[in-house]
Amino acid sequence: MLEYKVEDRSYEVDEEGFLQEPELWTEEVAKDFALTENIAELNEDHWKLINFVRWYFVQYGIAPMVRKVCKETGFELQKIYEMFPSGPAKGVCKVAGLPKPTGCV
Amino acid sequence: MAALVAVPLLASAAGVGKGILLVGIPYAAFAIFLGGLCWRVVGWARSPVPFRIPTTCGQQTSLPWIKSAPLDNPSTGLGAVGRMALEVLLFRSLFRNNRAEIYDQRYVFGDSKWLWLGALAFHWSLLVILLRHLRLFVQPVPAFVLFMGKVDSFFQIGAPALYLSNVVVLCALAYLLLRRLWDLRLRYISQFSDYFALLLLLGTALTGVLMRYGTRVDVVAVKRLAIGLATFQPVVPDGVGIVFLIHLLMVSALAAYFPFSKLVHMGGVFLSPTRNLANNSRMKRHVNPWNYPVKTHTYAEWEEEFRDKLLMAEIPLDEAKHD
Amino acid sequence: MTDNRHKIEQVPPRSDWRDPAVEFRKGTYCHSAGAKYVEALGLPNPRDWNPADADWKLPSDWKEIILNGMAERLERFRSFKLFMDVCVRCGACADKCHYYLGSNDPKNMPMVRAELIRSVYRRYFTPAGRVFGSLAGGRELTEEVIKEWFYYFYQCSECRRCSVFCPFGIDTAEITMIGRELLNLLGCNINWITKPAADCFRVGNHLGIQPHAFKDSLEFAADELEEVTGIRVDIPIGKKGAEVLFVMPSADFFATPHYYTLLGYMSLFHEIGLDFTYSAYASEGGNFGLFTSHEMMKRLNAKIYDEARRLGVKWILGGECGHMWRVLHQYMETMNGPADFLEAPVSPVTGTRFENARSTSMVHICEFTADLLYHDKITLDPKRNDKWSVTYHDSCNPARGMGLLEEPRYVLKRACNNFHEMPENTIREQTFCCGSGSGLGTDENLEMRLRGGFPRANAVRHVREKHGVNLLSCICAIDKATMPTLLEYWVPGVEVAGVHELLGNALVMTGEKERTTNLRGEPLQAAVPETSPAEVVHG
Amino acid sequence: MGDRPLIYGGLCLFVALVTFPVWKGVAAQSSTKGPEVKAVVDKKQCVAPRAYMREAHMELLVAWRDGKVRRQERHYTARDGTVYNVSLTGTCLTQCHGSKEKFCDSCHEYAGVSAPNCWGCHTSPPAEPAKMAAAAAGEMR
Repeated sequence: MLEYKVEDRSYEVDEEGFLQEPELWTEEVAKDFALTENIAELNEDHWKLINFVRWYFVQYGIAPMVRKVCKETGFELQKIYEMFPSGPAKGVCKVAGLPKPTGCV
Repeated sequence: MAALVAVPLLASAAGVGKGILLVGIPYAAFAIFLGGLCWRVVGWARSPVPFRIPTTCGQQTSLPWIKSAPLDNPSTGLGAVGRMALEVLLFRSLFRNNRAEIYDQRYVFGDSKWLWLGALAFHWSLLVILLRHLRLFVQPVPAFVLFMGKVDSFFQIGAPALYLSNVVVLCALAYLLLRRLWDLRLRYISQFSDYFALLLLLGTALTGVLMRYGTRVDVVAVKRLAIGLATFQPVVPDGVGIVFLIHLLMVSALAAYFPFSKLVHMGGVFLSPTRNLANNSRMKRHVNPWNYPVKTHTYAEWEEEFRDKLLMAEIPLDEAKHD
Repeated sequence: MTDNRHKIEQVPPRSDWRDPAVEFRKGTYCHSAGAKYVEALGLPNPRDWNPADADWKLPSDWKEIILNGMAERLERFRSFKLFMDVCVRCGACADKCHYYLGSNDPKNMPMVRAELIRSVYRRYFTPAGRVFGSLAGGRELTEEVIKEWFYYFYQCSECRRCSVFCPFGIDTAEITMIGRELLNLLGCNINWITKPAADCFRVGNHLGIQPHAFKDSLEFAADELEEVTGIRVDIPIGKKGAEVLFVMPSADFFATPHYYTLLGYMSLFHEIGLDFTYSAYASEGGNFGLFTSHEMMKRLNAKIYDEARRLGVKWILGGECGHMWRVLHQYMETMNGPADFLEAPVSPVTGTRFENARSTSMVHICEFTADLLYHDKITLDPKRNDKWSVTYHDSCNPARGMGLLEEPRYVLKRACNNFHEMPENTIREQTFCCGSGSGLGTDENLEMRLRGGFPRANAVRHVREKHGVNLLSCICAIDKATMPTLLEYWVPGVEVAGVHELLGNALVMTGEKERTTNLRGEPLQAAVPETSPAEVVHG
Repeated sequence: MGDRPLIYGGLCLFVALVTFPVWKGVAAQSSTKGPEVKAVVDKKQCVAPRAYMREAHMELLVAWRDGKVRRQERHYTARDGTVYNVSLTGTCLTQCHGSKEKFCDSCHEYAGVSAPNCWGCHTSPPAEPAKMAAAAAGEMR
């Protein structure tokens, strides 16, 4: 089992650095994981995205459709890539503590 | 006194040795060839073709107004026979060959028909040569064999007249050998057996040619030997010569090596499931003889697991299960 | 990104292929499957391990397992047995593999890939190999060989291109499939395949989208479609007695640009008034079982017929997906048939009986739509696609495992005004893989994906320069997922779309409002008309 | 499997074809004796040793033809010093071997050696020696 350590905190992660147990997610976790995406500080827009994705995940057990993320948050896909360079399916999900979507995506 | 005993002994030993070389080895080799080949083909046949997996190399048969490719993607058994005929007789797939070359950081695909030509030339001339050899095994010589010899020596160059198939087979074999040595990719993948087979074939062809145009051989003696072998009344004629012996031993080695080497592709090509099946997978059910039940996640189990979510989303549940 | 592009060179191979040593270099291999997914599918030897580690935690009797596994498969698959025996190493396949062309790694030449397992076959299963060993091309089975297999059998996308050129039809896909089955016996799976397979098994689709999320996604799509067209389409899920069950890859209701293809299907079905239903249980057409084992393929595929039977539909319609169609066309009925509870498919609009699918009762959406267009049952306005200069990428599986070549082209040529083919040796049965097929489309494998996709991108670059192509259309979900990255890297400025997205754009729907945007919500015309670079290049 | 009869049928056909000489030979009761060839005139010595003549007579005949037609070489001196008139019909056939049918053809037909183009110009001499000589004389002219 791999570990991701920030200061004195440590998280169990998979090989791509996704949180192993999404239930353990907190806002602090988001801040710590944002570092792995080269985001020094999460701003309001980041949080808007994270919170929506997190809310959807709690409702449906899965990340929302990319298209839905754009629509509900009002961000263009391009903008999301600017905020989270590895994109909605990877970057946002990682910071929001969701498992990585796999398949033909 | 010793000499009196030794000479006949040696002579008879030489006789026995000759018998082994000219009769024993060819018999053994041919028996291994036939037995081995049958064993291989039966071995393949025993493994079923569980799925219909033709590689489709053209448009499928679907809507009546769309032109399909009946030979590259046959949907009928007859079409599959046609595809196989093209494959076996004309090396259809090899004809598609092209060569990827890097040019200014991009690939260009040039025509590359040499391998096809070399392979086709080799196999066809080999067949002609084998059939021509029937003149040595059958008495009287069948008319088609004589005719073949006539056509093969059409240009009447020299005496005995030069067989074109001999020239072609030597050139083709030389090409096949040289490309293995020359092309670095091919040299990388070539194994001992690749060279061994080629060298055996080349040696056989060269000794054959040598006997015809160089060192000569007593054809009548050779034919007596051949007929003797074919009719199970072996004779060991005099005067067949060392070149003939080498030729015969190489052929025997080739025959015995055949079933245990890549040369069995001769039989295998007919059995290839990506080529000899019609692409009618959705028209006709294909049965897998070893199909066995597997563990699935049944609808009932699934509905049970996601009942709340289904209810929440108002997706109809299976009524039958409800009651 | 353009500065650090890989240089593609042809360097003659030097090493000896018999040496099994492999360096697991980052970017060229996939992560191992998480133990919980391996366990969820009931596959052997679930454990945490890493391909880059020295110790793979193989079971102690691993050698016996592999040899027994080989023996069993030699008896079950003539393809495997025959392909082990008949290769003459003529070399015709060498430069046909996109991974070899892109990586220059000689072990990616198809006959060498096969030789990796063939050498073990010779050593343990043939008389010549048992007696003469390496002289007869045999190789000892060691742990290093297992590692080598793992590296190279997950560097083959089972695209079958080599098989087109092989004089004996040797299909490396068959060998890779068996190779992966053997590796899976030891628990050497990759996560990008095993996790989707596990999700598909339990939840119904690769992404693990549960029924309520499935419905939410489809309803959201209907909302979006309404915004574009002014028409509200129905979302029938699990509707008993519908005429047709519609199955698509789950990426169509999750990822972009797949999603716009879904909008295309939705508009089409509404416009022709098709009596159909989606299914939340069989909510995946794709089948990562194909990349796992024949058994897993059957386990995952069973849902489609089971659901069709439960819902009492007459026949099944399948969406745009590559390997999904390999399974549906060549495996489904053999594995889970007979489909005697279904009828031979008949288009309710044109009355066309799909004779080619009369037994399996499953029709490809492109066949279905081409038939509608041929009979002029729908009206298209191709001008709506005028901002695109379109080319078509034949997805490997429908091209070489089915022969579906003309149908999508027929649809495209009716739906778009600007359509240009890529060079002859790179399309139809000779099409090049996207480089990410067969479950290899994962990020940690990016370098290999970009290398493997190079020949395809290369052909796209050709038509981009010659005809100003800015859209690559395709009918495969993996293409849609991975081609945008590939093209951004090699041919920036070319986007990716499904055939039915373009159809949906062009489709004139009864009662629709005047369209100002395409299905992507973008203006119908490009802001600045693009000049074709053809004028520069070809004068 | 359904295709096994087809495969085994094909295999049998192949074996039958490959063993064609066997069953053909057995059926025709072919003998291993080979052709019986006798010279008409009982001479002990040919123009060259017997073994050489068996394997390489065509070379000698071609050399004779070329020498005579192109260089007017009408005589051939054998190893033992005997001088022969260079003539297929006049010397070989008339003096020793009788006729094409009885001598040449017996082996040529046996071994399936398509007779070279000798007989495009030459004729096989008739049976009686007198006429043979006349024919030979005619040929020489």
